[in-house]
Amino acid sequence: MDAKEIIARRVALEVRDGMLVNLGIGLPSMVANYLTPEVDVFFQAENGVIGLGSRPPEGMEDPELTDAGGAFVTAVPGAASIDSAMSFGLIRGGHLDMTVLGGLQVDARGYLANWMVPGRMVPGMGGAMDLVAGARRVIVAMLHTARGTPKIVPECSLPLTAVRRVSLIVTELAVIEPTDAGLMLRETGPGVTVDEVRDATAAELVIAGDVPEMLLAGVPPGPPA
Amino acid sequence: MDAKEIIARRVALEVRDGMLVNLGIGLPSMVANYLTPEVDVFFQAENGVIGLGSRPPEGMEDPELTDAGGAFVTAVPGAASIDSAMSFGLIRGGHLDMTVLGGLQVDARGYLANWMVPGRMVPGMGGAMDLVAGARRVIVAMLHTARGTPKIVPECSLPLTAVRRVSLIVTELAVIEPTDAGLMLRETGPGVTVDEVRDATAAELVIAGDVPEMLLAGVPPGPPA
Amino acid sequence: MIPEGAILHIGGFMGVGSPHRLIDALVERGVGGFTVVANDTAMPGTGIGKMISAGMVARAIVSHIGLNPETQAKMIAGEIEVELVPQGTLVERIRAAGVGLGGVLTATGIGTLVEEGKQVVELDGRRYLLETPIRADFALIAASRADYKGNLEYHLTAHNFNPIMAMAADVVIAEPKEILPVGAIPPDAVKTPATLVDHLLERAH
Amino acid sequence: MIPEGAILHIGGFMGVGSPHRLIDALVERGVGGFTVVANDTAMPGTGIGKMISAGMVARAIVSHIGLNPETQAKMIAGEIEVELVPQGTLVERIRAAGVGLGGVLTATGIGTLVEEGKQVVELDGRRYLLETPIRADFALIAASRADYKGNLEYHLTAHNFNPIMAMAADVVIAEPKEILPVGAIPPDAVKTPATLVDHLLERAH
Repeated sequence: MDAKEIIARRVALEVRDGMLVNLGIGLPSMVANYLTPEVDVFFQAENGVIGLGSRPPEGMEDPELTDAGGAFVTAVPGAASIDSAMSFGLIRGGHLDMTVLGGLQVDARGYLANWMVPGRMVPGMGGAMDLVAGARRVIVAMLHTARGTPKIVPECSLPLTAVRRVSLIVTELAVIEPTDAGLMLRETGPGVTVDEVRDATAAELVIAGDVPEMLLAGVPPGPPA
Repeated sequence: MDAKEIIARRVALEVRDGMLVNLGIGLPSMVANYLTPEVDVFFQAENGVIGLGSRPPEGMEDPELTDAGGAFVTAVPGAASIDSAMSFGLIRGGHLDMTVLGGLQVDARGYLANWMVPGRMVPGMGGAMDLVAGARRVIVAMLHTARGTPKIVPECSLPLTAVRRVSLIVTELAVIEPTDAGLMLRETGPGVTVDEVRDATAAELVIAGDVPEMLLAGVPPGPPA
Repeated sequence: MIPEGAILHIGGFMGVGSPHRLIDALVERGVGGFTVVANDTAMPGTGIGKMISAGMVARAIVSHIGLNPETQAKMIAGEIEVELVPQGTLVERIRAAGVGLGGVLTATGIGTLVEEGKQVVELDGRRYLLETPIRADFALIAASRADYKGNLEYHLTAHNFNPIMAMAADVVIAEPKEILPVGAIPPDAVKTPATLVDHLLERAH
Repeated sequence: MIPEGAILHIGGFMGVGSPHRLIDALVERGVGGFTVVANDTAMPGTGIGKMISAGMVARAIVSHIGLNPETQAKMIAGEIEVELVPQGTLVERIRAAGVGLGGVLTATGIGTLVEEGKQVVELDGRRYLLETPIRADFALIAASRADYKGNLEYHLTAHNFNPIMAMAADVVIAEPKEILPVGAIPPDAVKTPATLVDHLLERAH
């Protein structure tokens, strides 16, 4: 199982019945593949649909039904079209139960940086600042390091996305919860030791008692979405 | 012709082709009866419809199609249902070309008071404050006096609806335009002299040259709406 | 479910588009002390007017009470506290609560009694009132059709405050005229997404 | 009709729901120096991306340019001034212009680069950015269907910024896929009332 699949499967366990969930493009979008069938959720794409479905079969694409990354999608029964004011009204207004985003850095305060690398890459924040400021739960789903460099750092050197503490950090090596007491190491990745997590993390980790290995959601019931 | 009909007919001449117009309940609503058929306008009812039509025939009422006074109405072809946020977005945002409202007092500054008489009658402002603050043109359609007491006064004694100068005051005795130079007497009512207007007005009137008698829109082409 | 003293958003304009069955049930149950946020208090015997008559409303935040003499009488007698808010400001304050804004700036009310006690912000030489969000514990709204997930449609002038209030309360109870199977309302026709609606109560026929 | 240097609201999200025929006509005509307000600059060869390639955009107020490397390159080269605005803030700023609000307070962007140069308002112990309206000279929007009066419908994720921009410009030009007789769109289906729309241009088939 590759690193991204581990992360997506672990995050999938955070999704609860009845939630409205926004998955960022890339790695976070893989989470939808690992939900258990009993979990009934609505996915939001911030460009304008609640009730995002899987990819359409080839030839069945609707050019006016896409996700926030511009990919063709379908809509589930009970879906709703929304404009950008309603979409971000839901996000900012606390109606979004969970957002899963990628990250460039997360720091000891639980602050996320994920929208620009000054002088090198300036994609813009898109909806990320609203999502981190407004969603009830903010989950950062990212690889633990970038080409060997830790992404969990004492203080973000990159511009922040928000000064709100994220709810949970899920990587292939660990599940970490930012708290008042610091970054709590809650779980380790499959076959990963606490020391290995520490070595790959630049910020200090708080470890209380035995740290269990992370559980992972099962394989998807159907073909991948 | 009674006083209210004179006022309604004179105000009807202010309505231009292509306008979006909001008529207050009572006297202002009579204006719709005197439009010439060539004038193509949309009437807004601020409770939620653009394209207000005439009263429905008996037995054809839709309990969910009413005007701001709660009376049953119809909708013209090309009408749109709107919620209160859109309705007042149009009003506040300058999309409403003209509003016609009743008045308790208008003063020399052109300020209107029309929403309460302290200690005696407190209906509330409803949409009046937004209408007066937001509409492109604000026309006050009212009887010149209340039981002999002038309603056009040096300074409103009643609580103001807005501190914005209204565009025009139309009564059965006169058409008066508030300007930087004061209340300009633009027209007199049918058979009314300038002195008669002055006698019925507590505020000072500015009179420049000959004051013409007001023109009035013709009789309605069909049965009254 | 709705406790004594709760803050309620109630949809409707002079009773049109009000959740009449929910209101009747509340009146029958008899708890009170509510703060009611609504466009108006309708007329005696209609919609919110029934709650006024029953003495269940301690405080009303509304734009208009002109057609309900009971509200005016109780206000003067000190039995109901009434906060009058311009209609356009009222709907934006409710929306602000729903969409997570800390407030909005409006020129409506500047220089009037509405300005009293409010923060004034000057911007590019213009003065605006800073109007703050109005959130409720419960939103009681009416709709024309719903599906079983809770997606809502509204009809003509029965929209009014309902779609906005559906965003601005902890618990949203919608009273549609009929409830349809999921999928029966096309995505483009949905005006309130199901995710906002907690409970559905079909209107009695 | 659209002069050099105009401020333009242009609907669309990565080109979906953009007024492609209007954009193509502008590119063909070749005037420029525009300030473009939009969610993003799409991709090279698509929608607003064509205007970027043609060098017609002097300033872009957008939330995202990540999929258009030309915008990034021109920004770094100083050929385009780019103001990045959080997407939810951008839509509320455009809405504020459309509905006549002087500004809105949002917590989005507090403590980030977005805060720079902006007024911060503290309310009940929380800090908010005061975000001001963004109005345009022209709004170029796409719709699914229109009637001849200009009432508009939108389809699925092609709504995005279009209905909001339709309120916030001096002149609104809508590009529907088809134009129907007046009355063909029921009142409850209208999302942009005709009164907001100045011109219609049917999309080429």
